Amino acid sequence: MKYIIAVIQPHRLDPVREALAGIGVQGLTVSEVRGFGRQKGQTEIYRGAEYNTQYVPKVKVEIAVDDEIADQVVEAVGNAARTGRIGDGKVFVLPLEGAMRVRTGEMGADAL
Amino acid sequence: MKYIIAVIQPHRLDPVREALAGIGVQGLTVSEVRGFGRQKGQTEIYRGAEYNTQYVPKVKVEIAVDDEIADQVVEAVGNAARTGRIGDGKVFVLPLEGAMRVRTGEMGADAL
Amino acid sequence: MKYIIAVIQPHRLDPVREALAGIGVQGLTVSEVRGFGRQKGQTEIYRGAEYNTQYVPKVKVEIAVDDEIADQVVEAVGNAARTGRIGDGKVFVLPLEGAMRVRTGEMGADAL
Amino acid sequence: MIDAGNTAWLITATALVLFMTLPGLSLFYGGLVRAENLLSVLMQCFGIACLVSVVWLVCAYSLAFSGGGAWIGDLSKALLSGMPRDAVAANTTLPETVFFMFQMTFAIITPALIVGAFVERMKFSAVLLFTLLWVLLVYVPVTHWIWGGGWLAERGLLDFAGGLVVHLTAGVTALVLAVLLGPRLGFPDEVKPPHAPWMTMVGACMLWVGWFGFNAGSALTAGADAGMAMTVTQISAATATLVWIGIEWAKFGKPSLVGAVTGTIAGLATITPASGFVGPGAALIIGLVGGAVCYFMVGVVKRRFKIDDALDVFAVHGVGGAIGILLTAVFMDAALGGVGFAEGNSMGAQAAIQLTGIGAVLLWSLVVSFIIAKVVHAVIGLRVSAETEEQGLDLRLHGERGYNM
Amino acid sequence: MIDAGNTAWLITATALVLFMTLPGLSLFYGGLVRAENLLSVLMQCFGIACLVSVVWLVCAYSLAFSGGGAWIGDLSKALLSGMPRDAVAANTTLPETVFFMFQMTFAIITPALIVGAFVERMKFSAVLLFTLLWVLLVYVPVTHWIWGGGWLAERGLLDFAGGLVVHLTAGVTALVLAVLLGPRLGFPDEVKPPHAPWMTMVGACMLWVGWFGFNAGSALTAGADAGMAMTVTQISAATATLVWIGIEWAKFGKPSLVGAVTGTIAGLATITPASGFVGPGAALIIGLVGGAVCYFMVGVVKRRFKIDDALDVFAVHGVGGAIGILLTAVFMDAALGGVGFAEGNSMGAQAAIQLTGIGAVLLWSLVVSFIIAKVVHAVIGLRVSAETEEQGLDLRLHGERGYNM
Amino acid sequence: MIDAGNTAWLITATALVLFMTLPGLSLFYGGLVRAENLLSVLMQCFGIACLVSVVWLVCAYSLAFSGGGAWIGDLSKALLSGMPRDAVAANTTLPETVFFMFQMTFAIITPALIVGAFVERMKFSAVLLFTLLWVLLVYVPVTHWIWGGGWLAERGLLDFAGGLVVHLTAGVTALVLAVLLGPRLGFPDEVKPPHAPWMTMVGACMLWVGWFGFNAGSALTAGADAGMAMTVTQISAATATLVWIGIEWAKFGKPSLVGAVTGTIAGLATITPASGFVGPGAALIIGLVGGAVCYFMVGVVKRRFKIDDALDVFAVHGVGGAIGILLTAVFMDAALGGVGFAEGNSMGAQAAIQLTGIGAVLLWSLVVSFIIAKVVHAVIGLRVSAETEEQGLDLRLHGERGYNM
Ligand SMILES: Nc1ncnc2c1ncn2[C@@H]1O[C@H](COP(=O)(O)OP(=O)(O)O)[C@@H](O)[C@H]1O
Ligand SMILES: Nc1ncnc2c1ncn2[C@@H]1O[C@H](COP(=O)(O)OP(=O)(O)O)[C@@H](O)[C@H]1O
Ligand SMILES: Nc1ncnc2c1ncn2[C@@H]1O[C@H](COP(=O)(O)OP(=O)(O)O)[C@@H](O)[C@H]1O
Repeated sequence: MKYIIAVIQPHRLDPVREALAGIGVQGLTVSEVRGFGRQKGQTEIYRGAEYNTQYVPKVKVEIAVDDEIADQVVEAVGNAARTGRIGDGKVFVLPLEGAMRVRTGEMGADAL
Repeated sequence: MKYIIAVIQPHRLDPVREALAGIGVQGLTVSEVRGFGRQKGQTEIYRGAEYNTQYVPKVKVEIAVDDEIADQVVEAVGNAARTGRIGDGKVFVLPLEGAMRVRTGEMGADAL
Repeated sequence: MKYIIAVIQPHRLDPVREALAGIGVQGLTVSEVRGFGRQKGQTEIYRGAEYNTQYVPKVKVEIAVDDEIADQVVEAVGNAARTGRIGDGKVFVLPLEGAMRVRTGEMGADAL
Repeated sequence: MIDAGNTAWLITATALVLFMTLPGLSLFYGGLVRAENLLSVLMQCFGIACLVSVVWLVCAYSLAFSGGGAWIGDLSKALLSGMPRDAVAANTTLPETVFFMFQMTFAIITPALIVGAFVERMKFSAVLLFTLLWVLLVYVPVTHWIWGGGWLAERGLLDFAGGLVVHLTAGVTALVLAVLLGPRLGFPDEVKPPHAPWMTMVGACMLWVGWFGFNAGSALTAGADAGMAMTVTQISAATATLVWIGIEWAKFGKPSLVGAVTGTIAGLATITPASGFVGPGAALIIGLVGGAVCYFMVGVVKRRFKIDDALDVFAVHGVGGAIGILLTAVFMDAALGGVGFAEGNSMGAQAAIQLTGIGAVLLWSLVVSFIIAKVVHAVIGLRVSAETEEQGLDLRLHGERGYNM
Repeated sequence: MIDAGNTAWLITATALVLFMTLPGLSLFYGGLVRAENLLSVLMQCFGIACLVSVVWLVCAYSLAFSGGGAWIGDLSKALLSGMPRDAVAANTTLPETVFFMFQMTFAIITPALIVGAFVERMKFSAVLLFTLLWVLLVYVPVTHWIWGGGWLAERGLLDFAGGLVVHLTAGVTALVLAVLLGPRLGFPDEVKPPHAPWMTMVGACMLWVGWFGFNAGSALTAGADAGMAMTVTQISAATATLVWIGIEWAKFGKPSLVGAVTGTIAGLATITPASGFVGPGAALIIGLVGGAVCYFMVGVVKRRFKIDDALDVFAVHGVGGAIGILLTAVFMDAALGGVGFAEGNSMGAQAAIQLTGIGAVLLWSLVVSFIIAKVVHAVIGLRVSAETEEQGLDLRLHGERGYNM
Repeated sequence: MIDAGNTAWLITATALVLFMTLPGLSLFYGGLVRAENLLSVLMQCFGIACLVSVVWLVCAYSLAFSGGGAWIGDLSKALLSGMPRDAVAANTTLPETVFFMFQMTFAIITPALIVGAFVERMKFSAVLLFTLLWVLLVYVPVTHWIWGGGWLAERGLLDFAGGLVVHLTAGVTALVLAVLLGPRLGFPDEVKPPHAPWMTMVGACMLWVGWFGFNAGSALTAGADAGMAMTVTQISAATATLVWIGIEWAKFGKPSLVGAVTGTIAGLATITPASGFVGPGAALIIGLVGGAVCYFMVGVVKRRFKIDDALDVFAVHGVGGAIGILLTAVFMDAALGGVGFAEGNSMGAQAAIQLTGIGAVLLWSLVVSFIIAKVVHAVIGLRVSAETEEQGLDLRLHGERGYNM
């Protein structure tokens, strides 16, 4: 199995979720993160003083999937999240050795 | 070593922490996340309009552990987090190649 | 490639980012987390009742890097985050099998 | 002659009505939008308040309240020039400065009410320009017609504290802007829920308390009229709230705080024009009707007609204000505990006058604000870019975040 | 005859006391609970305010303030029927509507104070039903006894602004409900800390400022009595705050904001019954005693007796109110800067009367609210399900979240 | 003789001015700091308010307002001892208790304004000790000089509501403390942006509304003077806000809410000393000048001189207050719509007196607060440890978090 971590633009979350649902991925976990990278943050100005917040609000999506569909998922996320602008984000694929569904104790792919 | 990621019901965090302490796991890292899955979110109603928030508040627990106790940890988390209701969450086990304790620079299992 | 997860003291984030920039790492993703470990949280007192919050606010930094520089990155993070006090945190190194830059679809190391 | 007691109350009432907008209404609206648009809403209310304050001094007050024209006043009191420091306002025991200020706070809150229609998508520059023109071309004339001795006053229209002057003008204009701007991205299904219902409740409380200044202050004296106005205001607000809670409880099994406080505002808007003329019993019925009808109208506008009057300004203020104007003709009847009709006037006759007023103000507000909006659209554009709307107005238009945690 | 100056002040005072509940007390309590229960607390305060407003008009005001019965008034003023619009309240220079409204705001805040005892676990329906019965069976009779010419008034009991009528009735009832409901899940060790101490401070500030309306308003005139009441209120509040800060500093090395503002409320509650009878010097001592004793009592109730009176209503309001009633008998002595005792009355005699009042009100509140709670429990149940309590009341009972970030 | 109308207004004005500090100023400042320091700011304002309340009663009021000394009053009214309950304040129609309380609220807000200079790094104990000494050694004498019949009053200095007494003393002291404390860690480039601009706006609104009590209340009567004071206050505040918005729009393309409300405060501070003497036209110019100059001065202090007067107390209050004092001499000219100069006085002569006042108050505040700060530093130290500053004062000094979500 693979553990896929995608860091995307916040407003692309819904499209991504729909895309994943489209290929049968029901479950995922989302968290608010701050990104640093090529894209620079907006400057805020208070009383004439500029605050350059280098970070950009992003959303991190974590998806555990079966090996077969891993590539498909990466692609789906990529397509759904892409706007073509700097800061679109990344998708990372990590190996996943085990999974358990807490409710039932099911192990492995069945747990997803 | 293993890097265990558990996504659980927020109110099960304390039981899980106690269970882990019980088997000698002292350290862990927690973050607030939003989960999507079988369990549907509560609908909120404002001025007659329904807002179906598909997401459910969850807590993500990350635990780096030695290989020996990995299974034990997964089981402990599962038992402590289980309520039997949909939405209890998942436990994922990822391979962990290295670890360092920042304070001392210790490497590997000693760092945990 | 490696996926490096560092859990550090919040106020060490800027030094860490600078250290990483110093060795050519531009991108990273940050999130607010709560840590449990040897370091105990501050007790809050409201109307004479003590609330022992066992957790400590930490910052989690995630960095995907090429294998070559992985060790260097771990070291850089360690040095920049170290204060010598309990609670300095951990650095974890996980294997990373794939990466994609959403904007361009570039794969692998080029995506970082 | 200036009376210290009445002046003491009216200065206080003025403070209360300003408090209704700053921060009352600002918080009420601010809590209902996305966190990324909070500051833009506060900025719109705050900017409007400052702009109108200056315009009021420069010429608006004079155009509304001086001179004997049927349609509009004159400029004799522009900049309050020539007014002695201790001038007394006509037919009152108040310093004219106090009457000037009390009326200013009404001129401030009225355009601020409209904010609820265009939140989360209108340019700040457009908001200011629209407000400037709207106050001069809609608010000022209508105020003159009704409170400045104009043609509706002549005919004996009764609008104690602004059912037409404030609530109907704002409500109708809200509808016009909502239509011309178009709905928010994702309306109706994808819009975000209120980001801080607690904040909306705090704003509602401030509006409620401030409304004592609004209605009881409109008596322009500290006596029995003010006392009764305060009483019926309280009863109507409370009743309408209970109605709204009841409806939601019956319909969804969950009475909501946002619903409850919306009911409060509906009850307050509905009693406003009647507050100087009716009794406590009538207030119960007015609150009941106001609460129920406004609840129903929210659904009609938003879901039936799919108009994104984002924070329901028309359904609550426009509808509430109009209902109140009508019910005034009924419940002012002495037999129903009211002050009774003017010499030789009957319920039917009064109702006719009230209806004329509703029709005239509705039409005028509709047409003129439509034209103003078109002009502003042509000059600087009404709506922000889709990207700005997505990211939120706070950061893009004001360079700030509401929450930096 | 109506006096404009006094009326101006009382209308303002009425607005201030309503402001104490909406949003003052609501925020004070709201900040002290879990984020997931914030809205439920605001909703409880808001719902109570609306319900009591209507009940007050329908019959409660009349039962409390009309008729000459020793135990309860009559229904002659139900719905204010038959009251001319310009009626003057007995023994005042105020329109009766203003007196009616001023008293209504007291009837609103008293049950709202009780909210602090049952937050985070009581059903909203139960809150409303309990409040309805409690106002009619506890608040109204006690008010009649003391302010409506009832038996305690006859005997010369002195309670200027509500030490017994407001604070002791609320405090005792709070204790009863806390015991009958049982503690919150996880009490005492696992309950969550206040989710927003800043919000609690804002509420406390509004309570403080509003308390000028509460105490100085109770003079029913704008003169020397109101001025002195405001003065002693300020001094007692400030002193009790400093006491609380001092104790925490000595005990924990860290004076807390929540502690400080709790001290403020203790000082305010304690001075309330005395505020019309004592002088500034006495206020220092009353604030000192009120602050210290209430601090001590919080520990006694919560930690010694393990009663989850969640936000310490009894320890702060019940105890503070009772102390104030007693100290009134001491510091009203002209020799101590007070107004002096009534003709032929002595400190001992007055103290005896005050004690009688405390005993009677305590007993009545205890017994009757116990019965009411049992009835409500039987009819609809008092407490939410464990699951609802875990997830928070906002989402489960009201379908909303306080924060949607 | 006590006048009920004037008393009604002054009691209300007192409540409004207290409301300016609690919670107005507290929120205004609280929103501008890091989330981790929010409670410490609220605690500083709250602690100062309580401490000053007691000190005011014990001796400060007496030293400021009793006795005929040129430099300082006497102790004849310490603890208000010997003052009959119904005493009338000299040259007013108010109970002395009301005048005492009204003045107390000024003595509270003035040291609270200084908080803006030392937020996020000063010890709470040092804040209290500094405040205690500062009120007695700076605020009280200056107040006596100007409002207590002291030497500046003798010479005919005009400071209607506290341009010197409140704003210049606070502004200068702020600068002194900012320099002696040194900048916050990371100043100027690494300091955190305001954590809650919305909160700052709410505080600003409360300050604005409360300022009616501050300026119009300073008339000590409810009449034409109060009305005009309220009017010019509103106009100046609104104008200065628009100026600030305009400058930011021109300079950054993004008018900010924090900027707008800072402009408001600048406009309010600038009109304060003039508010009893000038007309509406003048208010436009005063607001314009105040807004522009204060904007410029913020940059001078923070960026040119790199002084971390964290929340710009000197640039806004010190500068604004001084400008207002000067412009008073200009716009009080009857020809410019003002009240006109005193018998045989000219603009030049008045300007000279006003300048003398500015010089004297500036010098006294500078020297004495420098000495006090040195003393406090020696006794308990001014600044928290670097670690405490890093982690935030809330948790380390007060054992609380502002937000427990
Ligand atoms: N090496 C990395 N490790 C982890 N996250 C990264 C890395 N590089 C970029 N990111 C995340 O991806 C986001 C987008 O990257 P950025 O360089 O700004 O744009 P792009 O991916 O389009 O080149 C960043 O905000 C950050 O959250
Ligand atoms: N494939 C997945 N990858 C990552 N997280 C998942 C995945 N599936 C579920 N989750 C997380 O687990 C939570 C519970 O899953 P859900 O399907 O709702 O209930 P259950 O696990 O009991 O079947 C979800 O809210 C989500 O946070
Ligand atoms: N086994 C672990 N797995 C995941 N995170 C951990 C683990 N142990 C510690 N941490 C994280 O590291 C932080 C610091 O650890 P702690 O034991 O407090 O101090 P130190 O690392 O200096 O010994 C903790 O707050 C927690 O966030």
